[in-house]
Amino acid sequence: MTINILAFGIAKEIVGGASTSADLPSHTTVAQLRRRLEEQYPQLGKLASYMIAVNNEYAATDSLINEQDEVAIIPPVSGG
Amino acid sequence: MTINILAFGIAKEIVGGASTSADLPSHTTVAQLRRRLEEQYPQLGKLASYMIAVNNEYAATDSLINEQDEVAIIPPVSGG
Amino acid sequence: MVDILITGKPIDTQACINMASSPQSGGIDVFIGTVRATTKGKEVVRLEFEAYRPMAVSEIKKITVQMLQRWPLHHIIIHHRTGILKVGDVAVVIAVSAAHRDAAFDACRYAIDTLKQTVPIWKKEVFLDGEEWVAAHP
Amino acid sequence: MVDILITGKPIDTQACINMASSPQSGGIDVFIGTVRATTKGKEVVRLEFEAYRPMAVSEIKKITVQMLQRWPLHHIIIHHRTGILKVGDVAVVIAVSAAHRDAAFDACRYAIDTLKQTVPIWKKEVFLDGEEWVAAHP
Repeated sequence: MTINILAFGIAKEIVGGASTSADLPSHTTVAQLRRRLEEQYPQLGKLASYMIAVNNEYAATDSLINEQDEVAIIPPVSGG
Repeated sequence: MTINILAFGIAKEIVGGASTSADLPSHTTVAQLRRRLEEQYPQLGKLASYMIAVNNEYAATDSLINEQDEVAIIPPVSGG
Repeated sequence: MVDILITGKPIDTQACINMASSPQSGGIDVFIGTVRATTKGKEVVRLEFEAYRPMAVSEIKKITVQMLQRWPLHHIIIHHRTGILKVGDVAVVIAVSAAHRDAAFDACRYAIDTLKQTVPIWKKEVFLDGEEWVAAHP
Repeated sequence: MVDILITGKPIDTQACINMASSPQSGGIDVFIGTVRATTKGKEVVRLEFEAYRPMAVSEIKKITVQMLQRWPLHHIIIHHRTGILKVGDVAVVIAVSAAHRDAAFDACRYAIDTLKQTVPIWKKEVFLDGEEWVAAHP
């Protein structure tokens, strides 16, 4: 399946745009997605931390990602 | 000496006006003034508490009162 | 800047906030005390605030001196209303700015807590069936 | 009432306060986060705020639900600005009203502390000689 992944803040600069995409086997976990992203974008691994959001919720590393999910890279937040 | 004493809040109602006066011997302390006021206005003694201010400062009970001092009865404050 | 005002006119909250703002400040905490419609289950018709004005200003000034000693603050604005207030009217505004928000929050809270304990201002609650000077009796 | 807004336009602080006011409220605590002129000794030219808007609204809503569970509050207003801000501009306003001030103070502080930890909004500081996404790197 092909997953579209939104990127914000510094992640937008790292992936070179407001979104990127990844071809993933079905039943991919968040942990697997993170590994894939860090292979493709080594700078992601150098952030203080980052989270993956699935459908507007912070996702646990063992969550499964489905093809229709809205997936986003959430670098360290700094609002307020 | 005759001392003019300002009254505020409920003290104004107790003394029947914005000020009252007391004839006191010189070298009167705040404690002596309080006793004199409570004799004259027994309702003062029934307040939750009250303070005497001398020249815009809360006065200790052993402070001396002088003829030119600005003296005031300060019932429990409730601003804010 | 420290700005203290005891006034018979309505308090301009936005003006207090503007006075507290500065390019060095990252956070402003503002406390706004308003007249509640009910107190101890009784409906409030109006409040009457009375101040011993020179001493009230002097006591508020003492609070601001303590605040500046205790926290790294930029500006402190304390405006208190006197006279007859209706439900919803603003009785007091305290605006405190600092580079970081913790100092602003702590100092603002200290200001209102201390003001209520030490500043010679009195509040009479007027109900439909009577009136009462707040805190006067045990 | 709970009112949450993420907006590219200037925040109207007084409107937030008015929304937080109610006849039942005795205290409103307002936190105003503004853009500081310097950070870590460097002069700030401007800030750029970016939000993942639907998730940011959803995370702020969670904060307000927690606040209402934890404190007896009347109204919670949280407005956050996005886009390019200059020094002194208002980035966030949080206004919380309650019958008594302790709840308003505690809840307002909880709101800004939690917002800074969980809400997907990002701030880029632009200096004379470079720029930096805040908190991005260790």
